[in-house]
Amino acid sequence: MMLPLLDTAHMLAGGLVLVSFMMLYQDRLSALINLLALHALVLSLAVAWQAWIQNAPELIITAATALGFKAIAIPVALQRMIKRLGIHREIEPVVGISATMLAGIGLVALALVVMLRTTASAAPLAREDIALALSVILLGMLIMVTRRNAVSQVAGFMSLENGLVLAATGAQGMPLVVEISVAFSILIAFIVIGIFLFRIRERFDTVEVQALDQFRGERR
Amino acid sequence: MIAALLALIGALLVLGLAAVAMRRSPLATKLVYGGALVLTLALFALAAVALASLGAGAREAALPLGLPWLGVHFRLDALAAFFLAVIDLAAAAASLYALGYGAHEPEPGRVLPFFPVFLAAMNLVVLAADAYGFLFSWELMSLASWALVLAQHREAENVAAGTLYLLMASFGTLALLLGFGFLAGPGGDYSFAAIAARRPEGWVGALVLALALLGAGSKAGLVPLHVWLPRAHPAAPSHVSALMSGAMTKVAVYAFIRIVFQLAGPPAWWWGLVVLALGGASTVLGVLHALMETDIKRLLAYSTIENIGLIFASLGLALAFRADAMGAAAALAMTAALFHAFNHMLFKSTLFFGAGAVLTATGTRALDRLGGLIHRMPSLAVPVLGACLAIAALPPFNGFASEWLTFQAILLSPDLPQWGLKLAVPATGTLLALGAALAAACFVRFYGLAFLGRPRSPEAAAAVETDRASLAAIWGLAVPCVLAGLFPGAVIDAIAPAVQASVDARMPVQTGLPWLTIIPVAASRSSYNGILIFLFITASALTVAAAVHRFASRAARRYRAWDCGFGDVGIAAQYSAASFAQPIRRAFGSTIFRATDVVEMPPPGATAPARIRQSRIDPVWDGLYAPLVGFVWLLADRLNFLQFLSIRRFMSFVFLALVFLLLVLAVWH
Amino acid sequence: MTALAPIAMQSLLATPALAAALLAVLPGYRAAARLNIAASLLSLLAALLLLGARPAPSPLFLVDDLNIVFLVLNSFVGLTTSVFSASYIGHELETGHLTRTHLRFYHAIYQVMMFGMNLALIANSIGLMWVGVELATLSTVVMVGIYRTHAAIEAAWKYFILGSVGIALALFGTILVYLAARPVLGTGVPAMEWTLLVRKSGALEPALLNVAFVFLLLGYGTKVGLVPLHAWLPDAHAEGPTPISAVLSGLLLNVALYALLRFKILLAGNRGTVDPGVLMAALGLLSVLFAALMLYRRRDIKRLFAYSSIEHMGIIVFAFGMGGPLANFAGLLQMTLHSLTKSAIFFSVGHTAQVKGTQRISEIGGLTASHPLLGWSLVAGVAAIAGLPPFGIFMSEFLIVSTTFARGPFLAAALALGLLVAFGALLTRLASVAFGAPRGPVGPVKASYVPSFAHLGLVLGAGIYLPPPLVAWFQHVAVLLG
Amino acid sequence: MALIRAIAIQGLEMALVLALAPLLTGFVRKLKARLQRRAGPPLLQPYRDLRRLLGKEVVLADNASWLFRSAPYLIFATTWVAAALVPTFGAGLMFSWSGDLIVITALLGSARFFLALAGLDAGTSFGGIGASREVMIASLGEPALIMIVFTLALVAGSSQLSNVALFMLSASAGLRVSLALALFGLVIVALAENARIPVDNPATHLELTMVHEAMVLEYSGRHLAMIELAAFVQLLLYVSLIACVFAPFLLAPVHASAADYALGIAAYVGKLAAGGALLAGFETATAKMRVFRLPNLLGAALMLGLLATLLLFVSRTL
Repeated sequence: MMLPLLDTAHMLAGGLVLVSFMMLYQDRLSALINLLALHALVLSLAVAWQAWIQNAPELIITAATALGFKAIAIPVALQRMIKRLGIHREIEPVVGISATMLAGIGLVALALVVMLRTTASAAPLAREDIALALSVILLGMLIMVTRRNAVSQVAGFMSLENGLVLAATGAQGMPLVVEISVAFSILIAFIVIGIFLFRIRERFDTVEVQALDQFRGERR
Repeated sequence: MIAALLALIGALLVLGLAAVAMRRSPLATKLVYGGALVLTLALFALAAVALASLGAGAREAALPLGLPWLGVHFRLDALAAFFLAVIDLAAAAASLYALGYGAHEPEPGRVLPFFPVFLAAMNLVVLAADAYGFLFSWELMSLASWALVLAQHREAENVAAGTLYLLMASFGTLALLLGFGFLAGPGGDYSFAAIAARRPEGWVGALVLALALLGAGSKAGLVPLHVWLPRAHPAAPSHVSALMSGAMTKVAVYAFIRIVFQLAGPPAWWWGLVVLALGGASTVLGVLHALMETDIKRLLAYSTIENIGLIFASLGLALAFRADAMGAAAALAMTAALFHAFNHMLFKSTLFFGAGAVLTATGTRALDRLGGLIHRMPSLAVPVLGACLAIAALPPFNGFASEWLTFQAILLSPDLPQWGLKLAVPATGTLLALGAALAAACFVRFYGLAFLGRPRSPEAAAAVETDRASLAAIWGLAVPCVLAGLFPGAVIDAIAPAVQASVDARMPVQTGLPWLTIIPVAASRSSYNGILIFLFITASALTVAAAVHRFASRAARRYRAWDCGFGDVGIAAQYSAASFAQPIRRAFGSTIFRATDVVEMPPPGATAPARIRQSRIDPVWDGLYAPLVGFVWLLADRLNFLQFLSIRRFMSFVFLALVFLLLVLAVWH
Repeated sequence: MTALAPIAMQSLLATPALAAALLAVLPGYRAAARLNIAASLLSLLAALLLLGARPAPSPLFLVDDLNIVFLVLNSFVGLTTSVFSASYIGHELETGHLTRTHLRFYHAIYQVMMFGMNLALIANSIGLMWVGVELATLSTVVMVGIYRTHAAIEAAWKYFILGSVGIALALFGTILVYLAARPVLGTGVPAMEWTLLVRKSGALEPALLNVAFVFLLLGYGTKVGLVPLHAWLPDAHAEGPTPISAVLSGLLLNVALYALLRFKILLAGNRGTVDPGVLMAALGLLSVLFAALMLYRRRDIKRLFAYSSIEHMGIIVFAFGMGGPLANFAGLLQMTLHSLTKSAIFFSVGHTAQVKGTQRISEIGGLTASHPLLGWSLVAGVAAIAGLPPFGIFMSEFLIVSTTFARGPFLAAALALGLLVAFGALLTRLASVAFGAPRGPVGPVKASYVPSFAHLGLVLGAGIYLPPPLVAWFQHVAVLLG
Repeated sequence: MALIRAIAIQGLEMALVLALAPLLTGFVRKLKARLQRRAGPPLLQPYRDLRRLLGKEVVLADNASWLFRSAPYLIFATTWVAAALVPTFGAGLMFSWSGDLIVITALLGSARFFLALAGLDAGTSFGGIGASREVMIASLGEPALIMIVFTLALVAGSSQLSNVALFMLSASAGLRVSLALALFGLVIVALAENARIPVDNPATHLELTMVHEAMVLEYSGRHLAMIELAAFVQLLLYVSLIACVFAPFLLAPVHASAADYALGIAAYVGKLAAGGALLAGFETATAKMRVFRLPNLLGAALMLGLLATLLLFVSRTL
């Protein structure tokens, strides 16, 4: 294959990492959701690009789901939800922004080191992509770990899933079963999360995970 | 023969299941104990025959149970036969006793199913010839006895005792398990034959010795692993207490002999030193506790610790002599150990039976509420007195015979080459002598307060003689105490094959000697003749008594006790358990047990009674166990917050674990 | 017979799927419960059929020595639990802890869960296996939250979040394995076929496999409940309905562990990789010690036994980590017997909690006096779980400790210490729950004892005699595990 | 023939012991009295006391059991048999083979056991005092005695008293530190076991100080006589024990002629007199101890015994 094609793929994957960093930085809830949409958008582009260069049309489906569900449907729903719950106020990360950013950089470095260990026998493209995907996943987890608010944790989780999709599509010719399962899992995830948020709404007026934590079985 | 043994043991297990089936029926007690009596008698007979007939040979058998590729191996050699005989004699007596005593059981459903299983497990331990079968039966024995300890589970302290007991038991099992694992190696050939063939060398053997001491010692009640024993043994019904003290501790002794003398390879000289030290410590600590104890069953349990110490001291001697290839001396020491194990089974079971009878007759176990039972329970008082004389190691009873052998073995110690042993053995001898003297004091106190004097409580005054079956069992064990004391030579020769099997040497044959004298080493060194001593004492006592009655006055008159002219100042003026022990408390207790007496003297003119409050501690418990338990709970408290973290924290654990493993990968190579 | 094999295999998937569909529309919980039992019985029969004859492995499905044991065990425990759950749920409805609307999908989801587990077990494609495990997990999430109390929702939420993180990690691991396999086995389905992977494992890219295993270990390890990934487990056990606790401890943990084992075998075939055993042994030991200490401060009886499950999973993973034919054999045995015993314990605990009206240990007491059958079955269960003879776990723990001691004395000593500490905690609790004067209500209990006694009977039998075929499988698998 | 002779000699020994025991006590009392400038009772007073006591009727406490009545005879018989094991004037008497030093110790122990039980039987406070103090003293005295036995046995290579005596008689014994220590310890134990000053005062009935007397307080008539006689025999036993071990000269060897035995008896009487004199002198010179200081004294004896044994190893191995 010609290099520029690969470079485009790289660019998109790198863009995904970049958005992850922005999410890591962003601490306003609604803005965070917008970034989540952007994240999904970049992802769908990347997937589409892969579909083209691998001329694997089925990947278009994945790209479409990413675009439709993650870039549009879910952000909209989330925005509505936080409106309804009345929490667009400032949400502070648990640890300072700068510290989080540093940690994020460290994670990306780690991902690269671990992945570039692999011999080049795997196609270079795949290798680089996997490294970037791994960074996205780690960053997603970092977001989940450093945020208190359930919605922002959901956002982190979804960026993590995006990383997965990136990896899956980067792995050429991976049977469709995987993409379907990813989409499936995301769907399940969203539905169940929705159920939970709804129930939680029933019980108490906040989605703070900490509020949930008050009801632990053994506290006297 | 071994097939028959196994069949009988199987029958015992079936009996346990049957007991579950018919727990409702009123006949259950009679049926179960009757069945157990018959079966254990048969087992005893077989074991005795085996001991007499086997010699150096052995019978083997294997069943396709347990570990699939190994099966369960059984081996009956003289050593096993001896211990089988000991166990099953005690078991038969206990079953007979329980035929009467069991009627007083409030909840027989909690005793009947486990009693036969307990007996069967003890037998299986002795027969097992592979690590799996051994530990399986060993732990089963613990489990069954634990259930029996919990028979009266409504007393909180019984439950606590049971918990402590089972915990210590499984600690011991784990120790033995590690030991066997080490002996068997990663290949896992667990049969004793294979292990013995490996002949472990050097520090492997040492490690196994340590683990065997932990495992067998925790079951036998060796200091410092004894803390559970005085709690658990008394908690069980008396016939079970008798079995636990009389038989189960012997199973532990057997395990120690089997592992250390046969599987752990050639002993180093200092092994004996360790065992001697532990034995001596157990002897003195145990009997001192017993001296200060006021609960009769707990007192007996503590004295069990003393006797176990005595046995282990002899075993230590045997180890030392064996390490230095002094076969005859090793045989002497081992004979002393086995002989005393047999004796202790006899008199300790008798005493526990007696304690049980007293308990049912008076409803109390407190020495301070007993007294004068010799008048109300005459036919119980006699055998118990005999057992007391025996356990106090007084001639011509059996306890003296075995202790005398131990002393003879100690007198051989100068021939040991190592300095440490040269000095340690006589020192241990001092401890043993001290233990013997204190034991005499202890049982003067026991008998004098419980059976002599005037009743200290209305219950004791109203006590009535116990039932026939119990008496039969008690006499049935007390008489052998005397016989074994009068004819020690016969016993020594009977257990000679077991000694041969354990130390590859035996004492010279005794039965041929003139006047039934026993000569452990050489006539010029020492000799003892129980029957002659006995005859002379009785003869002279009778003649003198007859002469006095014939030629001097025979008049006798009953009158109020003289008591130095004070007249009758009331029953409370009698010496109590505490006051009797007080001089010895002052002499020993204040240092070892930090025993303290707090006297509350009301001001002059006040009508309040003066009180004395006494307290003592078990140094081992306060120094070792309490800190350990405290540490575990502290850790548990410190870690408990990990149950209450927020989801985010838990997720960060996952995250950190992931990052950590990735880092490991990054730096790997 | 062999002709039946494929049908049996398909029915293993079809039965629960159809049953789930039916149950979703079927009104009335009695009929549902009966249908539930019937379906479970059918899948048990199918599994038993597979014992006799196995179909040839297809790219998607596989029945071999390793998973046949799990299949039978799973469907058996599934059946007994469905029996137990019928009586349990009945009682919950009477006492009004649950309403019919809550129960609407209970049985359907139960079958979905069974479907997921069966799928994970018979899958030959590692992707399919992943789907199965996740399906089972997510279906249990719903079950855990069914009581809709604060605690229940919180537990389910925790379970869901941590579980889905686990999902993600496991999936990434799977992708990496595929990546490693693709150059060797070619693009597409074959690169995910476990049988092929194992055959070619030597040729795969070691560094990729390393990273893959890390992710798989953490991903599936979350489901296994290894420390520090265990957080969801105690609460999910404690707050969910007891049948689900039984299924979680008895089945789901095993299925996740099964997945882990598959990949351990894969790595074992490759020279260049890190030794997966080290990681597993370390995590296992950590879990044992941690769980042992956590047992002491528990006040909720179900949470207590949940931590005991963590401890036992630790023991099993430790055994597999140490490796060697004996330790692996012991690990398999321990896994089988633990799921039988622990579910039996949960059966007793469930009825106890129902009759006493509480899960607080401090409010339950003297059970052997007030409810002898419940009490003694609980005592027997705890004795079994603590590895006391004559129960079978004694054998497996005997093998694990003794075989590892000769190789790693300190590891084995640490393990033994953990066992002892855990036993101390369990024993103290058991003593206060089962003995002493009865505490709490002493009214009669409407309980089904058949399941728990069946389980305990099997465990007891295993302690005394193991049937040769079972031993043969275990030994073969043990060799396979290396 | 030889058997009959052996039996005859053994009988003679036992008779002699029985006959001399009261005399020894009387001698000690007389001597003490003289040393204290008193006239003192006549030498034969103990015999008279015994006769008078034997003649009197027995007054039993209401609560006394059969044990109380049979104890005196058992105590006497046990002590007497123990004394018969000690080679007084001749070694190797036929009966001496049926027991060694350890047996002698244990026999005295069983005598004490019955005495203590008898003290508790009447259910009075004084019996208790006596019994508990007696066992406390014994609990230290007995091990001390055992350690001394060890020392002697190790020196002589036998715990058989006749052999010990013969060994001491032989030149090979020589002088040893450990023997001196053993002698010292043995004396202390002897004082304690015979209830002599400083451990106990045989002459007092002062409640708080008495030990032995408190136990036998309830005894009267023939029973008391038996117990007194046993006490006499015990004193004699200890004196002759010390004599035959540490002053074995003129002891008749095994299978000796009549002349040797005559000589031996004469020497034995002399030794007894010397022992009695020493005892009287010592008792006059010292004062009674407080009961609770006794452990220190007896502990000292025990330590001496142990030290003697250990030193023996040193001297043996060096």
